[in-house]
Amino acid sequence: MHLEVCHLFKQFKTRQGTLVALKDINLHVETGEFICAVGASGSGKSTLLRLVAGLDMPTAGEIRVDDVPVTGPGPDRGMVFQSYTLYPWMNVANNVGFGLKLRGMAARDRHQQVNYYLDVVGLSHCAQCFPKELSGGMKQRVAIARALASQPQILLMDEPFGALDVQTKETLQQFLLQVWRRTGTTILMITHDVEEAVFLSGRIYVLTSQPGSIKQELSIDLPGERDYQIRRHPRFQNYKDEIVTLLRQEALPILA
Amino acid sequence: MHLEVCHLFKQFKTRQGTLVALKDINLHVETGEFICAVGASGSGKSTLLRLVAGLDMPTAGEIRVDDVPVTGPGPDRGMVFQSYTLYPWMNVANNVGFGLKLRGMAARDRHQQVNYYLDVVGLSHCAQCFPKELSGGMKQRVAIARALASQPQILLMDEPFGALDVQTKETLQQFLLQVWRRTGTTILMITHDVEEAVFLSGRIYVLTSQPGSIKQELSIDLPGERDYQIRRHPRFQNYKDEIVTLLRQEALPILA
Amino acid sequence: SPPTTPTTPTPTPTTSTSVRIGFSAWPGWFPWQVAEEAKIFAANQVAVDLKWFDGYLDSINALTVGQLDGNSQTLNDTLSSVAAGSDQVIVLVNDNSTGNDQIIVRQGINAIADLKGKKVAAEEGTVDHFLLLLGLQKAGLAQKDIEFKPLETGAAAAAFAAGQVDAVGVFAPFTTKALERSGSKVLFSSKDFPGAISDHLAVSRKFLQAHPQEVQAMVNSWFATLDFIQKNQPQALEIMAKRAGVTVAEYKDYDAGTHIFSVAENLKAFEPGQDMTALPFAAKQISQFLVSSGLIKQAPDLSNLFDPQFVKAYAAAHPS
Amino acid sequence: MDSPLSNFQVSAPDPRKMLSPTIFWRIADPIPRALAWILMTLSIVLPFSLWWLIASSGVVAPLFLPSPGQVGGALQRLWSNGSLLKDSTASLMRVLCGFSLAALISIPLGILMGTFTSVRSLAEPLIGIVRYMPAPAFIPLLILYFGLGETPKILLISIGTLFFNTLMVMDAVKFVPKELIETTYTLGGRRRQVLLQVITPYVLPNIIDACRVNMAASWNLVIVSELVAATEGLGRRISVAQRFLRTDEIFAGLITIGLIGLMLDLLFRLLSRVACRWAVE
Amino acid sequence: MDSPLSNFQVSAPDPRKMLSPTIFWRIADPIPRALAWILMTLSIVLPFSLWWLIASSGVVAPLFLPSPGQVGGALQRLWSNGSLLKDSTASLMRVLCGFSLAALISIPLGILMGTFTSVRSLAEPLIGIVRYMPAPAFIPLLILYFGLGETPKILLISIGTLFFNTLMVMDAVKFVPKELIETTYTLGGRRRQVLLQVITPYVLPNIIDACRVNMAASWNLVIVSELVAATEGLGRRISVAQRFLRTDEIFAGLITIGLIGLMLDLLFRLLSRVACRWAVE
Ligand SMILES: Nc1ncnc2c1ncn2[C@@H]1O[C@H](COP(=O)(O)OP(=O)(O)OP(=O)(O)O)[C@@H](O)[C@H]1O
Ligand SMILES: Nc1ncnc2c1ncn2[C@@H]1O[C@H](COP(=O)(O)OP(=O)(O)OP(=O)(O)O)[C@@H](O)[C@H]1O
Ligand SMILES: [Mg+2]
Ligand SMILES: [Mg+2]
Repeated sequence: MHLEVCHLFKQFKTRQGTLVALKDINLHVETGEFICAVGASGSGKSTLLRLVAGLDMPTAGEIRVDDVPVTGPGPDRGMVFQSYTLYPWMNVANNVGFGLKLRGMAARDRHQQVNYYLDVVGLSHCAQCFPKELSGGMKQRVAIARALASQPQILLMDEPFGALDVQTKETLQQFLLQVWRRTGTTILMITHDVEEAVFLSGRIYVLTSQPGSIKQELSIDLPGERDYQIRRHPRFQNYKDEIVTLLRQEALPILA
Repeated sequence: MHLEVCHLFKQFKTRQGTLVALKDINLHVETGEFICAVGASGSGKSTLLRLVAGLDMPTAGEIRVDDVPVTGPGPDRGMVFQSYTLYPWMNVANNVGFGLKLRGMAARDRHQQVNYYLDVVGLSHCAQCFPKELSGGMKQRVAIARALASQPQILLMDEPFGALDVQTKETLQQFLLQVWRRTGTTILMITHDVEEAVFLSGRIYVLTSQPGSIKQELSIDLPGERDYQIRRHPRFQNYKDEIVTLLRQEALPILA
Repeated sequence: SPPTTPTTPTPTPTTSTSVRIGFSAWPGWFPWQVAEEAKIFAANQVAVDLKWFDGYLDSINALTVGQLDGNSQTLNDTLSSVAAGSDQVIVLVNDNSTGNDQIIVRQGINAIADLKGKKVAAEEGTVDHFLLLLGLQKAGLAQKDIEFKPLETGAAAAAFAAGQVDAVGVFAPFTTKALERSGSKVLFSSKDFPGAISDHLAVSRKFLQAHPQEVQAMVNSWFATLDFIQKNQPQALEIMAKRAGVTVAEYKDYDAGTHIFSVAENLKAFEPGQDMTALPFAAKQISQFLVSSGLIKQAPDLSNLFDPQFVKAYAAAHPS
Repeated sequence: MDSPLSNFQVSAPDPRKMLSPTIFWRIADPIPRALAWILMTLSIVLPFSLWWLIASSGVVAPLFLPSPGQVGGALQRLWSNGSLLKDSTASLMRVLCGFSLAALISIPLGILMGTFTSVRSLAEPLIGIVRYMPAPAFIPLLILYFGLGETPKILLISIGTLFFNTLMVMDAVKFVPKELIETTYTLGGRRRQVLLQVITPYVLPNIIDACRVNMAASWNLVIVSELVAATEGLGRRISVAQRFLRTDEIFAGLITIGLIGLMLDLLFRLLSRVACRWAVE
Repeated sequence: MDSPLSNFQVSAPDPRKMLSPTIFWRIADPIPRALAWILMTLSIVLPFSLWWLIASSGVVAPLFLPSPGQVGGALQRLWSNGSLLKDSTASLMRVLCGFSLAALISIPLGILMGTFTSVRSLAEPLIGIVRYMPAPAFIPLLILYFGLGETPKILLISIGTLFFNTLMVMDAVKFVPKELIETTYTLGGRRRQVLLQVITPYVLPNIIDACRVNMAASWNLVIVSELVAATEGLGRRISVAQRFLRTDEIFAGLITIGLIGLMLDLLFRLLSRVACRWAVE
């Protein structure tokens, strides 16, 4: 798998005129990587991810997955939104298996695969629950299992933990790392939480605000296992500070 | 001002039976203090704040403000919710002055006071904007100005920055400290963000989960001005770790 | 010779109450419109609030519930209302239907007996329903022998014209519409049952007792109007045709089908007799019919239904 | 820091001036169940008593306002001679058929209009004009084209509900989260699958609710529709009763319709609860 | 870590199998403005052409389906003799009065029912039964109590819209965020102030929308109401035309009502946009 974004531009027509959301974005993701893009609110993170997912079309530039240009959404690029977006009328198992059903897999074959991914996210005991019976963290785990069950080439995540409380968020971050290691999925995630980005990813793209463009690319090199303790590691703190300083220059207008 | 919560219990009747949300809560807040209560999701934080605000009635126990028992909501206890809750049909100035209008203050007198608080929150230039034109951070500043304009004895805040992105959140935290110092308002805030609690408050109550009760009370003693740098201070980190460890014991069931 | 402006020499005090009179689409009642437009009510010193009803049914209801003081309606409707508990008095005969109520059939139906098993539409409980049943009875049939389709008169005519029913019972001017169906013809009409369908001015007893002068003035106006129409044919015809929503030529066709009663005919109709031309006899027959067909539960009290005093007073004042 | 607050005229609010507790006037809060039941009973008992009082006071003639006793008598009479059951069944069937037909068209149409802006553009202007046209005006045309049987009656009821229902279903589709649809795309869903397997089940609770509401609109046409050559039906019963001023039967018919309606309403609520257990209330 | 994924039968999805782009079948996405305008024009032009085609083909007798030309002629005739304007004004006034009366009752009642569970408990069971009762059935009672003037006609239209509108307004109140109400309490607001100064303005956009929708329901009663001793009005024009099978005038009346309705609809939308600029669309 090889995702490449080349000279990507995206403009929106609004009542106030044309808004340049993304300007000359270049990035790439390789098989098995865990990449984060961080940026302030309104820097075009979601727009970028939507373009990669094929949910929207770029104004200029190209996105290629294994050298095939992206022309629309497809199951090779799974997506997890912040807002969970489970199908409320399906139980957890059916939610997880829905992608397979859409592509015509027989119920019996689905069953096996669904169970595997329910096990991966630790929700086997909730297979029959409806989404409304789950907490936010559980919902997001179902959404992740559902995306993984389709075996995408790359998993796109748009601030997946943004709506969770701090404790749940940290638990899920660790959980996501586990899943990543266990399944070997390639992940491109966007977030405004710098700590999250540093904690999770091997490489980070920092975006500028309005228009969004890539300000800097950093490789995160941390020693040992990534667990809770790593956050107190000076190198972790340094990475965080570096990115925060970069973003601070962008975030200032908020208080203007 | 002296807020005192004594042996407070709160139960809810649900379909599954009686749910004990709060169990024997005792706490107090003195004039000019900035107090945080932290707890995992579902630990009854909001319930506690609603009881103090008089929006709900305790099952047992008492809440007293200056030795007067709380029997209902009143302008002496201002409230800021996570969801902004601005009046969408009023411009910013009218939102800020609405509490004064409700209590019969003449438009001319209101004007002066509204301007002062708009200045405090740095939104004088937006006086005529409608809420829908504001970003999340700006909305929350309006909500704070509105609560302050009524000159409450104590300001109650329920995860006021929970819906904001990390950058805006940090900016607003510093801003809130500024406002607190400038106006001398007493603040009782609840949050699940330990870092936020340590950064802002002079004293912290840590709540257990289900039923919510007070697990520990900590005084936060940090040197110098509280600004961005303080977060890297070892004592800050220690406070944070201590509370996180306390909460971790509570948060575990989430992954069960 | 009578004066050109129709007034009555009967000394009538100027009335203060305005009389609320209702009428609807029937050739025998269009003269009311002439009375109003030619200011004949004013000449007879009575203030009349003349109300036109698109739906005849509503005019009957309006009188019953006291929203009208008087209404032009058929005998069997008056009987139905009285049977339901409304206290009404018949003070004037407007006309008799002498052919304007018709049972119209499609091609291929040539005798009443042919109606057996056919779809026949009429407005339930109206004179045309009555006429239909009279016809059936004559041929030894009853309603159960046909497929009766209860429809509002206008809709019934339309349904027949559109070929949805085999026969229809309607009154003019809807007969014109029904006969537009090619091959259709009149099987029988009110002409075949003289006196069976008579139309009157019925007023509420309460109003009559409180305002006898006004009732008298109404009766006087009616006859004055008839005189006016006679003398100003073209003008009157135009007014009536416009009210009916048809052309003057079409309107003239209705003339033969409705016989407007003169003073003398009025006087005679109020007398007791042994055939349908006598109102008291006809009333008895019709109420029996209404009871036997289940439309009313109990025959109304007929003893106080007719009050010829106003017609008599007019006749006395106008010996011709 | 700069201007001390004491500059302002507002005296510190008196903490004693709290909002006093209340039970009856609670805003957006449930009231005790017992009170709710008492009030709901009153809701029926009060107007009934008022009616009974006025009727028995004799202020209004029984011809105009029959007493509850008389109406009860009429109900019993109509019941014992079987016509109440026959009429109710006839009207109910008509309304159900007419409404089902309307639902059969309006639900797919509404979903399509809500889903595709193109279909919406194509259908909305026409519907916007036609829905203002009074259904009773279509009677002559319906008779012309469909005769005097059940068809025109059923069609009339359909026309009267069709457009409303379409627009309500269309509005419901607007609330399907866009991200749910997009998630389906990224799971490999085609547009057709999104339409049938995502949007349609999502709006099911709203559809049931729209149907519940519009069922009442159908009943509003039962009188007018049964003017078309009906020989039985509650609407016809009422219009014949009007004709012969049997006020007691008018009332009996109205009450029967009201009760049937209430039952249908409860059935729809039940259906919604059973079929949409998953829905967050 | 344990089970390798290659165990499963699903071959890795073919990246080429992407959802193909589309313009017409875009789900929950706007379509180009030009296309929208074309479709909206088609929406009117297409049925019109179809009508014109069928009418001029002679398949259907003009009695059943007048040609657009004949209807245009009827419109022109009615316009030039002034009756179209007179009828339209009369009906419009009736509908507006009737609807305003219904709004005057239903808006406050709906707000109260939405706000206070107690008021809701008190009113809902009764409304639940009464709203199923067909408005036309009330005609005899209305004549009885209010005579033959404009009053019963206006009241009939009111009755037909009242309950629907009440329930829609009530539903709108449910969407007022509870925290907005509670914030008002903590600012010192009394319940009365919450009702008048918070809940009422908040639901204003929904009220305008409910009124817009229910205005159409009012027009549905214009024919029935004008059966009550009306001398002018579009409904009366249509019923007279029905009796005499003047299909061209029926169509002319229907089209006039449709166009007036469309204009009212647009006016309400404009009102909503002007009065509720603050509302998030
Ligand atoms: N469909 C659209 N039409 C017009 N403008 C849009 C659209 N989508 C996004 N924008 C604008 O593009 C810019 C980038 O938006 P985007 O949602 O990508 O930001 P983001 O980085 O995801 O922000 P957040 O952290 O708040 O989610 C914003 O200014 C936004 O207003
Ligand atoms: N009105 C209510 N009826 C029934 N149960 C309630 C009610 N309000 C709260 N609860 C329950 O009380 C417990 C505490 O809820 P509360 O909202 O106070 O938690 P919280 O600490 O604010 O959580 P969060 O961080 O998610 O906001 C939860 O289990 C919740 O389900
Ligand atoms: Mg985003
Ligand atoms: Mg909370």
